[in-house]
Amino acid sequence: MKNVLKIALGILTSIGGFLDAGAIATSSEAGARYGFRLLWSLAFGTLCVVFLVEMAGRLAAVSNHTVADAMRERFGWRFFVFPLTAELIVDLFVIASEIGGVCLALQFVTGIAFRWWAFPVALLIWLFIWSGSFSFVEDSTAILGLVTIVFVVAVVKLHPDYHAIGAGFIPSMPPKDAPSYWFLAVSIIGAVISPYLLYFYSSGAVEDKWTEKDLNVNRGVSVIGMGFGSLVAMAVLVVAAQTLLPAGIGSDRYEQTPLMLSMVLGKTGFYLFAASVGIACFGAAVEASLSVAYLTAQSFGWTWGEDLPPKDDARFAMVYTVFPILAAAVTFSGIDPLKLTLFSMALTVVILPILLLPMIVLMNDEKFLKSHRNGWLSNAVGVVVVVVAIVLSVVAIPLELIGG
Amino acid sequence: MIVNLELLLGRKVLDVNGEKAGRVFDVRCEQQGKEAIVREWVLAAGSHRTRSVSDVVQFLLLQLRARTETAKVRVVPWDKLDLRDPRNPRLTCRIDELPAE
Amino acid sequence: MKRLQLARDVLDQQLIDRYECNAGKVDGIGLELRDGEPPRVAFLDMGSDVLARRLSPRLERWLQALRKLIGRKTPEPYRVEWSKVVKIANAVTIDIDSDRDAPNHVEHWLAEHLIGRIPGASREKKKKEPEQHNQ
Amino acid sequence: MKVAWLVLPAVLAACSSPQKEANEARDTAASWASTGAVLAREWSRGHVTDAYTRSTARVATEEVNKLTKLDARARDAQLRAWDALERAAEAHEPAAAAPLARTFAALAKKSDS
Repeated sequence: MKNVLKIALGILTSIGGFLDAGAIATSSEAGARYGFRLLWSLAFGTLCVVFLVEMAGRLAAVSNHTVADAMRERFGWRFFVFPLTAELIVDLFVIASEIGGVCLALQFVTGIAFRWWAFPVALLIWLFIWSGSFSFVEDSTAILGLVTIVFVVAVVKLHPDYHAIGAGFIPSMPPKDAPSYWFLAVSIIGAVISPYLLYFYSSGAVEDKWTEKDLNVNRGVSVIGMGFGSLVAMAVLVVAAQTLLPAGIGSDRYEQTPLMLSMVLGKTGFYLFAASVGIACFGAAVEASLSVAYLTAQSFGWTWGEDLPPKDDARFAMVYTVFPILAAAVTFSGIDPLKLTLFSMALTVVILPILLLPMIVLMNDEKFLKSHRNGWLSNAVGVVVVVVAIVLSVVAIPLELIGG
Repeated sequence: MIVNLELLLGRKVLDVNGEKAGRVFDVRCEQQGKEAIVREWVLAAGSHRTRSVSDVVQFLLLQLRARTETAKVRVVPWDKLDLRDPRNPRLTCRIDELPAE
Repeated sequence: MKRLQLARDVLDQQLIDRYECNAGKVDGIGLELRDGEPPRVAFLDMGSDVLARRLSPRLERWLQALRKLIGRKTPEPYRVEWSKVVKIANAVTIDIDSDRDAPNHVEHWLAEHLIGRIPGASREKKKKEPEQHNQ
Repeated sequence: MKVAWLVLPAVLAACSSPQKEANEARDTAASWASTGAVLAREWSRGHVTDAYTRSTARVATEEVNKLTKLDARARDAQLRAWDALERAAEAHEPAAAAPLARTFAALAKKSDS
């Protein structure tokens, strides 16, 4: 019974963690421009992230090490400094784009230009982390995140052609404009595989004192939870394909996207869209900020813990105080949030190999995983993920120049 | 004289004839009471320095192999490595004089 | 007699002090070479200088120059004698009081001058009830 | 690797031919005109707020202004429509939206053909 409860909570968490500015932006753009055609890349990204999250949780449960701890220990500082720096830079842009998402949701409702919201939102993010415990952060973002189910409701109301949707899961050549199609496919995968999630998830598992007994919970959370988060992202894509595409609205700016729900659900749809984007991005910003603090503290061996009073882990608290402010400055600079989001997703893809390759090596290390090392399936998926990540990171930059 | 292990790791090691013996990969010690005594230096054929992308990949491959039986490591007894110049460690014997592992 | 592999088992491991508090990472290890005797492990090094040196000597010089510029005296890397090492397992346990001895001055400075002054900094957070441990 | 550096500028050059740029500008203009049509309709039905309509009109003006490769008349026509929508939203007159929706729809159709 306790396990069921744990899984339920974990699933809620992953909804909060999965759906963020990147997933919403890329899914709606994919739907608006290419119909159901890019569903396969969402599905592929989901498959990868399910396996990766499961690995991060298993590592934490068995070895009592977070991903960051284990990486530095196993590969040494001289190697670890690369993924560390890469991740911190990417996280800055990811948090900036999440803050941008929240700001835009506020702009939709109030009409006040998004950049003026950047610092108030950063303050709110900080306040949330500052005063909440880990389970508070986890549970509240999760429960609020349930509002995103509105996209699934919209899909049901739209009565889409489910055969056509099914066909979208088979990769196909684009009808036009191949570079932007592939660039979008790359961005979707980058949006779905958020590396900060791995650091966050494994730190949470250590903070919650997971043991080998929790391995089943871990499996359940990663499969059902990530699957559920992905379902919502797919719903966003389907709704966009059913509303924006036939209306001829390409999604060039975030401002065009709320129409996709108002066209289906009227005024409620408009407000629920704003709420969904605002809450999902807020949750993601909180998790990413916290994840940066975890990563830094664990890299240098500082005391860390979201459950400790901030005074007891001052350096850890300092990181999650400073980072959202820096990110808010990026948002405030006035870069179009959609461009910022797509840019940070592409950047994520570029650094994926350097994060994932060591992860797969780690998962095969007896010292950490004892008898719970990766099986052939996990390793096969892991190798595929790494190879795809390398290919993607090589093509992402030229694609951005041509198609983005 | 003090040698920093973290700086020694990855250094190229030559034998008396100037032939490449590998790179410093690890140090085996024995804990005796409150003291830890170095017994053997472990050399590996790959690179432990990570400077470029290809180094990173090579390094990861080495890490993968290092835990398996096929890892190509050379074990050097503590007195067979001359560390007076820690940047250029040298064997005091020929490679083929090293005891087989 | 316990066998140890320094790079694998000690270097870059988490340090824990005698009160089970995190006290940094093992950033460096000093080996003492002795005439006619096998080398022995002398100390563990900690601190940003050591980390910078591992990347490149130039970076270490820059870091020290930067420190001089802000007017702070360059601290030697913080050293723990090997004899203080109590246990090597999941982490390296050392018999020091990190609050008093370890290079945690940044932590303390922050706690006193910045973080500690923000309202709510020392408030206990409500934790989830531990499930198995209290029975 | 070296081949890639030679090919890349060629590919980029191919992408930015004037013909293609004009096509792209037309596509974007059509997308914004369609956005205007739907937005005006949604707003007149009370599905979206005045504030949202106003800020979207502003963004649209900004974006359409950037389309220098677009036929000047088509661009001005669309800019006028957005301006009208923005002012109507400011004055809170959703009644003005229905004809604007038709204007936008016509613009969208024209740039499609």
